[in-house]
Amino acid sequence: MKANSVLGIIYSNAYDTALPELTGLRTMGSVPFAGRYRLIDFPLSNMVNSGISKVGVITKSNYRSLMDHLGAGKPWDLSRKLDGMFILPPFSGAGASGVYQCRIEALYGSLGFIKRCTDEYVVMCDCNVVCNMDLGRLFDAHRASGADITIAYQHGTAPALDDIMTFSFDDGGRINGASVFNGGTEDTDFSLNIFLMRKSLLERLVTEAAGLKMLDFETDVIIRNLGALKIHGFKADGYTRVIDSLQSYYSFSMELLDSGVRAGLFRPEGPVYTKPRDSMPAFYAWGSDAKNCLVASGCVIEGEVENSILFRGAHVSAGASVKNSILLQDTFIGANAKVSCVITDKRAVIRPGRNLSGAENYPFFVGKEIVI
Amino acid sequence: MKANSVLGIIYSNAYDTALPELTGLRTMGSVPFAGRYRLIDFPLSNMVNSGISKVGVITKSNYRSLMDHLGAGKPWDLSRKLDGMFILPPFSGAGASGVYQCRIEALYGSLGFIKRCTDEYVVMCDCNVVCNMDLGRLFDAHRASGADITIAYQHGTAPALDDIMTFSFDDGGRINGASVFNGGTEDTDFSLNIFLMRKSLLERLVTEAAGLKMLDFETDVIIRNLGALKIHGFKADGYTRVIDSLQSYYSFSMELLDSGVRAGLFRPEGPVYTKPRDSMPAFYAWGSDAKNCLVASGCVIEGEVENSILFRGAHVSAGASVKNSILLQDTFIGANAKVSCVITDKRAVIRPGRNLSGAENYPFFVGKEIVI
Amino acid sequence: MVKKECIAMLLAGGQGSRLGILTKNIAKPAVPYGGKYRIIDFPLSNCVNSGIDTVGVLTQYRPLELNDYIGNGQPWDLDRMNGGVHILSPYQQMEGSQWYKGTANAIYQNIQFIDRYAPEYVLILSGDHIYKMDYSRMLDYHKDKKADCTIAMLEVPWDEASRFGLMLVREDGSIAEFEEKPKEPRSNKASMGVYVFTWKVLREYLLLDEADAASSNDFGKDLIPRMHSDGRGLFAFPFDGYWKDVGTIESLWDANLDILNPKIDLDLSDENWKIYSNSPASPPHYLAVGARVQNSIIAEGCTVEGSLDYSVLFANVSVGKGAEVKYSIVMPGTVIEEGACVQYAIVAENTRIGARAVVGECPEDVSNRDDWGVAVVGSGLSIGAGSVVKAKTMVENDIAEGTK
Amino acid sequence: MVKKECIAMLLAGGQGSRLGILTKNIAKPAVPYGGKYRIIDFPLSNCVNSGIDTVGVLTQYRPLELNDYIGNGQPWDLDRMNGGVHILSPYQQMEGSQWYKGTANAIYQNIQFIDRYAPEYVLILSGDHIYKMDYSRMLDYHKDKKADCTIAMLEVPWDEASRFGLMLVREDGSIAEFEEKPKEPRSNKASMGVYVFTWKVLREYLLLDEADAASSNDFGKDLIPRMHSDGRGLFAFPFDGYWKDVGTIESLWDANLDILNPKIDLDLSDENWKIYSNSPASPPHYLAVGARVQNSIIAEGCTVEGSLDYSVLFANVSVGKGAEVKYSIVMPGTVIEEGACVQYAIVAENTRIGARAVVGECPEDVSNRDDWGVAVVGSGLSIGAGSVVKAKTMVENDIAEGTK
Repeated sequence: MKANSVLGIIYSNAYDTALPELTGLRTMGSVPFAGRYRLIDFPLSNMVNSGISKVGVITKSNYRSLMDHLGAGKPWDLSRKLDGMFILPPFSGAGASGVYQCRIEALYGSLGFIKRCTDEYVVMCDCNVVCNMDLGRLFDAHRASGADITIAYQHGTAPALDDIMTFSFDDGGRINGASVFNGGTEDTDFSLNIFLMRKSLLERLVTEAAGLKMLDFETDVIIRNLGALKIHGFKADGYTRVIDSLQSYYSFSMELLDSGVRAGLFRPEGPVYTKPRDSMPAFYAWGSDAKNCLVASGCVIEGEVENSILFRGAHVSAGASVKNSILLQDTFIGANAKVSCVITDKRAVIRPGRNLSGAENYPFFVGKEIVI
Repeated sequence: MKANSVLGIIYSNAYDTALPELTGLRTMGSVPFAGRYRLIDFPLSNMVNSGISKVGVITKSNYRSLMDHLGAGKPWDLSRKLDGMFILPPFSGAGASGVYQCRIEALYGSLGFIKRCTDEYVVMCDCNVVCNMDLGRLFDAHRASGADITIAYQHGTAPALDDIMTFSFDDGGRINGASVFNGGTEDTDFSLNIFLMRKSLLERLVTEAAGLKMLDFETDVIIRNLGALKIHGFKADGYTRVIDSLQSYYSFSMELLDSGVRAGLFRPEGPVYTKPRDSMPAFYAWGSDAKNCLVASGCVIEGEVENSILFRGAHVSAGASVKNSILLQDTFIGANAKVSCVITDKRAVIRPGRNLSGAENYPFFVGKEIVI
Repeated sequence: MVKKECIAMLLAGGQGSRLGILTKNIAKPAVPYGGKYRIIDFPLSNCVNSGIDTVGVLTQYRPLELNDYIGNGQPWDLDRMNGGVHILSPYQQMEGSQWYKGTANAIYQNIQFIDRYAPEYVLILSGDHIYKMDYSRMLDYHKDKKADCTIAMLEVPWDEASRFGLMLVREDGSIAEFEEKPKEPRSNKASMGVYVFTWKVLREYLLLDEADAASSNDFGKDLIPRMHSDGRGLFAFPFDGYWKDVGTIESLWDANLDILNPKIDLDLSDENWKIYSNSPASPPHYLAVGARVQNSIIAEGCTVEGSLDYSVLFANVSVGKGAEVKYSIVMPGTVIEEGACVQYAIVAENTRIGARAVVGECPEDVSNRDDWGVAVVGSGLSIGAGSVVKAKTMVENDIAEGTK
Repeated sequence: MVKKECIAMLLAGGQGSRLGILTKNIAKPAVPYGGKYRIIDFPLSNCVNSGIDTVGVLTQYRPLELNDYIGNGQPWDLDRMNGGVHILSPYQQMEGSQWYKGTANAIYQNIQFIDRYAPEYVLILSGDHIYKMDYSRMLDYHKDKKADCTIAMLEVPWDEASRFGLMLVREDGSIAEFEEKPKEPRSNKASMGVYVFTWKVLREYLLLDEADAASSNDFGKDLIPRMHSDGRGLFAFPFDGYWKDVGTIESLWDANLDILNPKIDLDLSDENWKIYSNSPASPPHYLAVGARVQNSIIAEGCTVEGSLDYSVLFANVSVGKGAEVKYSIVMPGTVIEEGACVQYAIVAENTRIGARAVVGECPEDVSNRDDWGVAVVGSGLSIGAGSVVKAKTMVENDIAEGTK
């Protein structure tokens, strides 16, 4: 992909409601994942690694933690004079400060920004899709097929989210049928909501849809236009996961204890950038016992840790035991406490001697800054 | 002032209503002034020149143009990893996206940000006050007097704005009387709304006031506390102007044609930083006739210009005449058009041969992108 | 370190001695041009506008001033975590050290810097020319031709051709022959000193060239001829815009006045190809009541009370009452006092031209035309009130009041 | 250019030859320390945390690697438009050029750089020490004392005092006498090589020192003694935190293991005095099912399947099944294969320790205690499977499989 040719758009609030526990105080984009990242780091790094130098982040609500995380965009080298990262807060019009209801309205509210950009193409991503995708390949496929729109899709069980499209294709790869998924467990080709098209086409589609008061991007823009526009699919073949619930968040996290899965998400040629915390490396005390775990910097481990993921600054005191759990940033596990199948949000404190236990298919969630 | 000791807070929407013509589509902070600046450049540069490295910009509405102007804060060297510039959009609480009604509410909405800062002091400025003030001197005076709060004031005719405080002092410089100004033309000592105090004090005052549902910072926080707190005044002795209407905007602009006045605003030791446009220097064609005018880069002058201020990219075609006028960015004056006592907003177009004339005490305003 | 497809290496070179007093304190690429620019703004802006975000600037002369001007690269959007602009001076190695011997040696000494980005292509530029060029088009051409080296080429007037390195070019764009400043030119296709190399090939030739004790380690004289004789794919990329070498006083003066000549194709106000620069934070300029300005450009921070014709004023220049500036270039911070006259001259930075002093002469006022030339006043000097500086003079020291 | 009250000049110095193979490819300040840092992170972070935002790094040895590590200064918040971090190598001037002769000469050659910021005070630092220090307190002390030069001072054990430059200090903090590594120390107050100078005074003495042909142009040996004999105000600023010179293999090893010693006062996790570093973008580290880790620190990107005792693993190190690492420092990207044993050793970056190889020895396994020492493996090397590296060895080349 040529510099300055593709504009990136990220929806930071995509499917917030699928993960109410973790998005109560933050956007989907700022949900922590994989020990040291926030979900937005993945689409943002994919874009930067593909040479995109201008990214608009559309926000709707709860975006203060997202702004804290993104700052001036330096960790992604997006603090620029020209181009760079632009946070697009919800201003629906002069003087007002409404909140976007849907994807079309969000794009319409950002149309001024989109129009001012001089890029030829636009690629849009959601934050609940975790992948390490070379968007350059998507771009090459788009140009090779001559499609008007290319949508990345995955084959498998569709996530349990509203408005997820499933596709059928003709022999040339063009989407000739699409419907909005309504549950079911059979394998399908489902949309990853990564859309690539000419910026001028997006502007036209959004203006039209907003003019007709259409609300649903999938049904009213994509599915309606399957005949009029040449819409192609691009099959994602690397690591790709779509978070649709706390359960899938938990199982996708636990999967990362497998080195093969990790290798798919953390490819040497596609580094994942995040805001640094400048904490010291993790410290394992005498008497600690840690195995099969993913541990970020700043952690202190004095007790036992097994089959778990520890985010930056987590502390496991002496005699404590952490199993099959995910401890978000700065979680404190007191001495001799036992936790199993638990997800603790940021700065949660489990008092000494406490015993918390969830189930692998129904983890126990401890909210942000909660002291138990 | 010591690095990291003072946090800056700027209200970008202060007194927007005083200048409805220019704030219809922008904040007071993004109103253009003096040929190449926006009003926020003045408090922002004052802060940076005094060694402040962390500035929160409180926004309420219409702040897209402000965000475009500020970008990642690079022109003010405020694009930092630690510290830097923080835009504080109106989020009044989790999930909601309300709009601030008053100064107390705005501060209360930003209290999370203010509390997280580790600075010892806080200084607050409004954008309708144009000055080139060494805040270090204000800080020194504050420490020398041992005051709890120091408020910068000016002696003269108070601006015609709501809630402007006027002060009386005891012999030690402590404010022993204050009232909210209610019109009148006699000289007084009136507040410039530049407040310096310990951050912890501000946090306490704002929390208390918000808890009591108080709305007015001046009356409910400052004037109420004149007894309980030691509040001192700091007399601004350099160039200081408070914009309170389109008329004062016009006359303060015109004043800048005087080299003595300009020297007060543009002091060598206090450079005013702004976003660069990277346009070429102004070009004067053969046959042009320009005198007593302030002209920014990117202007092209083919016609006659007198007693006027031309912002970046303004174009005066051959045969045109511009007198006693202010042409904001990219204004186009067609051939043989005559304008006198006119303020044109950004990208206004005056068609060839048009004749527009306002009065010096009542300038004619042409809105943004209006074609006449 | 993320791989880069193409990085640029800018040969900021030596002292530029033909510019005399103007490069006493600064490297040639830092010489002011066009009211707000420095020469190096052109290649740097061309890079950024062409999508090249990694530039090594090779210099061993006065890197501090260049460093000062370039800073962290922010004005050109080259303050990057990965890539950006870097000043590369010679440095001490375990096995000893040396200054850059020639253009090819300068690149050779920085192989390690280039390898860090593992580029496929390297663009070699010089810091001596004013031009606007989309290097990405040249890079596409290089790839299309599967070339090892592509040289930007400009057609020059036949009568000037013998001053240039010339190329005989075949129909497919490949280069058949080189001629270095020939007396009898067989071509008017001149090399602009802008090269795209496939890095793998250039790297190999840099090692060969360095190993050759007889080589002067120059691209034009040694390395490219060697590639040519080895039968490597050398192609010429045609360029037809404005291009000016500003290596002499006369050409620097010309190039500045070219901006004011509507017939010359150099548009500095093109929004789609901006030339970025590190400008001081100055307010708009002010024209006083008695000012008269014709066909001139004026940068920010100036105060003009006198008259200006066909001239270029840089930032923060002041022109006093009754002073006249004609066909002249006045660099930043200079003060021209009341009644002084500056004509057909270049006045460097922060100089004072005293009241009623006369700097330079009109060509028509000089009896023997060979005695005429642009007058130059060095930076930081003071020209005393009422003194006279003749045409073609290069002032290197203060001049006392009334000196004629 | 806005004036700065105080700027820092960091003498990144020469090659650090006592660190042998560890500084073959990198300048000493760039040597890795503490799992994620480089030595230079300490003075740089101290500067930023003390409110000093302008740092000149003086080096003539391998500036490229240091440049590469420091980049635009962003990790330390030193990517400033005005100020920030600058690498300063010697450069060519009109009247010729020279390498830095001594510490004072290095500053002398950069007077122009310092003058640009017109500072009142200049802080001189070296890049050889691990310590956390608030320079702003030292600066306040300097101002309070109205000193011309303030020297940071540390009390060292009397039996080690003769290794240091010592000071006899009066009650008011002023310095009465200097002793450079005396046999019979009369003081245990050692200079830390951290100086605050009033710039006006330092500038004057730099010129005097440079003019003196007999001077070795060193701060400690020449310039400060001259100031002292001229009766200038020299004061000692007491410091009592952790401070370690990491100029030798042994001290580098010690200083790393100090982090794991709870009795030693070096807290790298202090939120109020962070040590910043330029870390690679690596995921969290992974401990496999068979891992056993005791009293160790592990950086991001590592994979540990074996066992670790009292050791420091830098980023992206992998320790295979059954491998043991004890009392060792393993630098970034190194691979320790199955069953290998690394003990009492420093292994540099991107090295491969083959399966079942043994690097280093326990002191108790060495018959003659004088034969014991830390084993060192240079960067990028490969130690063949099953081979043995004895204590105190410094490996500079690949070792073939099975070498004993």
